[in-house]
Amino acid sequence: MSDTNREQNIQSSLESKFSFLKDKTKIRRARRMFVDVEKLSDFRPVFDHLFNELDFTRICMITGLDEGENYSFIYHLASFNGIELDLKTYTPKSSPNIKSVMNTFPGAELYERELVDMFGINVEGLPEGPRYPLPDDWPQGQYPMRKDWKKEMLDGK
Amino acid sequence: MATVRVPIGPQHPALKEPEGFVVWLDGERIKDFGMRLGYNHRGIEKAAEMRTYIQNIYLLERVCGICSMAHSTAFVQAVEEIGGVEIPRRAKYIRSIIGELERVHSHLLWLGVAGHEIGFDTLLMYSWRDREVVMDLLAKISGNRVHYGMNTFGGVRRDITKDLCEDILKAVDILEERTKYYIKIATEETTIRKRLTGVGYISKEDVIKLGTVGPTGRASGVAMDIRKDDPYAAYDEVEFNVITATSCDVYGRAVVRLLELMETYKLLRQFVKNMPDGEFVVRFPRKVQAGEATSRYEAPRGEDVHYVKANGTDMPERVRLRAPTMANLMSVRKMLENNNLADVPIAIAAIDPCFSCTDRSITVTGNSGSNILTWEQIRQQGINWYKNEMGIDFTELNKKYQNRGL
Amino acid sequence: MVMALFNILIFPGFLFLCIMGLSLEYVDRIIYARLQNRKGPPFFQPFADFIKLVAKEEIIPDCADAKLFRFMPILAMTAAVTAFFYIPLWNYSSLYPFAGDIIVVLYILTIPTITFFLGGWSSTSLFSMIGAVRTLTQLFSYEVLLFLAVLAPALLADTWSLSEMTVYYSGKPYMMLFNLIAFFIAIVALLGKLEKVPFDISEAETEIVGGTFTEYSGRLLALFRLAIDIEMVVGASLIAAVFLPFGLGISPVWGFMLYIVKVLFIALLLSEGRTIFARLRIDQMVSVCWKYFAPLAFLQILIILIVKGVL
Amino acid sequence: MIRPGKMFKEVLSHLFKKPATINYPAEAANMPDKFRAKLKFYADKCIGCKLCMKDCPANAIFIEKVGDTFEAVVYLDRCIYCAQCVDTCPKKALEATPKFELAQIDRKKLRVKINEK
Repeated sequence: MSDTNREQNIQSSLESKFSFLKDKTKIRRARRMFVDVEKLSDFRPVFDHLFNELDFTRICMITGLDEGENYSFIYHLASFNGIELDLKTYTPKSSPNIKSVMNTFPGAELYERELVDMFGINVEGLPEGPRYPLPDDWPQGQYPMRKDWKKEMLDGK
Repeated sequence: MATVRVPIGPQHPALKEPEGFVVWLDGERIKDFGMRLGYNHRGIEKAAEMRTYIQNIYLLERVCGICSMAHSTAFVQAVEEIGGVEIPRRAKYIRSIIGELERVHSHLLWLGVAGHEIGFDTLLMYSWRDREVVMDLLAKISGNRVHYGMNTFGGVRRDITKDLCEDILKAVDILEERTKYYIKIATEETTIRKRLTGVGYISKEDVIKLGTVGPTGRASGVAMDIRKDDPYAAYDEVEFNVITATSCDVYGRAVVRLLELMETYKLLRQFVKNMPDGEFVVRFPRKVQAGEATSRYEAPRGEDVHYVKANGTDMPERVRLRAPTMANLMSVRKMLENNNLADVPIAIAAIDPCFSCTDRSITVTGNSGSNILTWEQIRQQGINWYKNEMGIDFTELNKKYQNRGL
Repeated sequence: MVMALFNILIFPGFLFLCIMGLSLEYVDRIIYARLQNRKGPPFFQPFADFIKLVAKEEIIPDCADAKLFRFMPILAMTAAVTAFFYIPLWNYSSLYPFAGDIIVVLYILTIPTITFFLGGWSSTSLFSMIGAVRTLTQLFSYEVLLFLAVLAPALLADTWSLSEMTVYYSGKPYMMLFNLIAFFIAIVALLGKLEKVPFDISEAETEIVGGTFTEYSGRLLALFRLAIDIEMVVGASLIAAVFLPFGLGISPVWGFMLYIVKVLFIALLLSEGRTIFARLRIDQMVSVCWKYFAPLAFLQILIILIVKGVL
Repeated sequence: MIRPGKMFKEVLSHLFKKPATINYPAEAANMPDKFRAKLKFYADKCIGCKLCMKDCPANAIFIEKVGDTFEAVVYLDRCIYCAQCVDTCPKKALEATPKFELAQIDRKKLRVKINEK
């Protein structure tokens, strides 16, 4: 396809810079890209590269997913030329820790707070503040977007 | 005067939906601003995982009353992308027409609310009266005034016939004339200008840094419009301009919205004129093959993002959505710096907030089924909350009132 | 004695004022609604609202000064009613005229505003206190305007008595034309006094909930609202007496009708005023009043002085 | 030209115009023909496939077998009036009508049996 030139440039830029991204970058369709970063430690360099060099200067949202052994996160990045890139990374369920991206993009605060409340992810570097979106008297240790959560658990069953 | 903490919300006449804002005041000046969100948390993302795709259209349509077409279209687009189904061109045009009519009604609604927030109720009454024109039209086309229910997988549920096209053009003529009048009022009435100019300033750099979207971002000079950048439905086949302003304040946002209405009328005329004949819906399987897709939509308030992950069954594995207000809320703190208390309502209203859209997820009922609290239980809950959170004990006061039989 | 009591309590005193006030509220509301292309309330709406409020429980905040809190609505109403006795309505003379009653009327008309402040302040609620401070700030901007506006015709008539002033102007109604600027300023000041848009800053519901009256409920709120309605009648009557002094002293019935028409005309102006403006911010209001209206008022007085010198 | 009171003329002209609002419960409000409100059910067309029950987003409709024919029970308080059941029904046994004034004080009355011959 000829109309995916921009996407191909981004793909080649990513793959030449990061060797571990070979075959992990996909062009779904025009203006939709997908990048899979398997190791959490590799996430930050890729993110910074996308943010600073390739003009993906906005996080549309952060999706948390409960996928078997891992929690995975999709950072939906957007640039001002209309390309949307899903940057996926993983953290093991045994120690769900990620680092905040707020120092780069302050607008991500609410999305990260949502990960804390809904998935019980420990987000390092997130400033203290009111919780979002669950109520203040929500029982501790219950994270509703996890797949093993049932609403009966609210009654302590 | 010492710093005073003024709560604005969760229940406050300025807010149409519950959301807790707090401002710290020095006289009438705002020193600091805080917010507590989540009062409208309805568990939609979790609920979407437990429903079939067809049920989810209507669930996600109800994320927001005003942007109902935006949310359902974004969801349907994502699912269609996973399913690999190309919808007929006529369906694309119908979706675009409803989406633009929705923008007209949303922007006119905003104009009225903005008028009300600055104490100009006449503007509210007039713009809402004119909004009825488009509401009646939507009721006629779709069968409902707000939740249109037009979308289904593979197309739309109802056709727009020749007669309805005539009605649309007629309504557009009326509305265009009225919008011109409102543009004149908003830009030339001294009291409105006085209340709007310089209020809620946010620079272009901050807009980019905080990820502000929609008319709020465009009023600060960021020309970002999903309809142009990432065209969906039939937007790649029509001509229109992205309206921006450089004043970065509430006045700019008002002007951007009003001028956007003029672009919308232009778009509607093109859509009606170019609408192709043919099918308006194609068959779509009940079960969607595994896959994932992200879909973006330019709702009246800004960019609306949906992410859907399918696992091959008739229910989605994960639905994630972000309403424009959530992206815009982060900028409110910046906007209110060095403003007056009197500017809080209009500055918040200027992002066209829709808190219900913002919050979404989690169960309403705890104790397996409906949960009806007695008056006494509610009171007790309030007392406990104040004791734990604020350190104020109302137990004695409560006893006193109970003794008085209240 | 009986006649005096009748005058004070029933006609044209307290009872008449109550009915007149509520009716005028209806007129104001229906004009407001029609200007906004709405149907508006039925004629009994203000009465129904009043009765409903009287029937409701009154809640006094625990931290509030209960005595002051209860006393303020009554004081507000008393002050408004008292001022009415010194205003000539359809005769050349008011009920109890004396030299210098203009000053007394203007002074007494300030009292309701002070009671709003004290009532709001004593209720210790946050919104009330902000509203109370705003009320007082507002007072300093419109009160001077009202004084200056009434001063101009008084200077021209060379008297400090309202009754003597009406006699003077009835003799030479054309002299009124020199006071048009003052009439305009008086309407603006009255809008401020009645706390209506664009000067409803102290009870701006979208900013500070109910402003000064946030904590008031039941009977006390009903009295306050009645006091504002009466203040509207008194203010309109004052403006009618000072600026529209024609057709006085004809037969009582026709005089009364003419008086009502004058009051309705001023009510129409007030409604129109609050229809076409957005609410100003408190700093904007002070600056508008002092930068534009105060110089205008002084210009008016200058004109009067010149006219007096020439004549 | 920027000046205060820009709406003066427009507003004053409305003083003698007919109001845009209607006195609702006293005067009837009409909805267009294709409005989606209360459902109609044709029992003789129903084949009892219960697809409408499956697709209903709000669990508001139930098809019950009564003798030889079918009967639709609709919870008007749950129904979100999307009319998906009308679209789903393979035999066109359901139909949406523009009758929208369905409020009741007693919640039990909101469970209605619809059976039209």
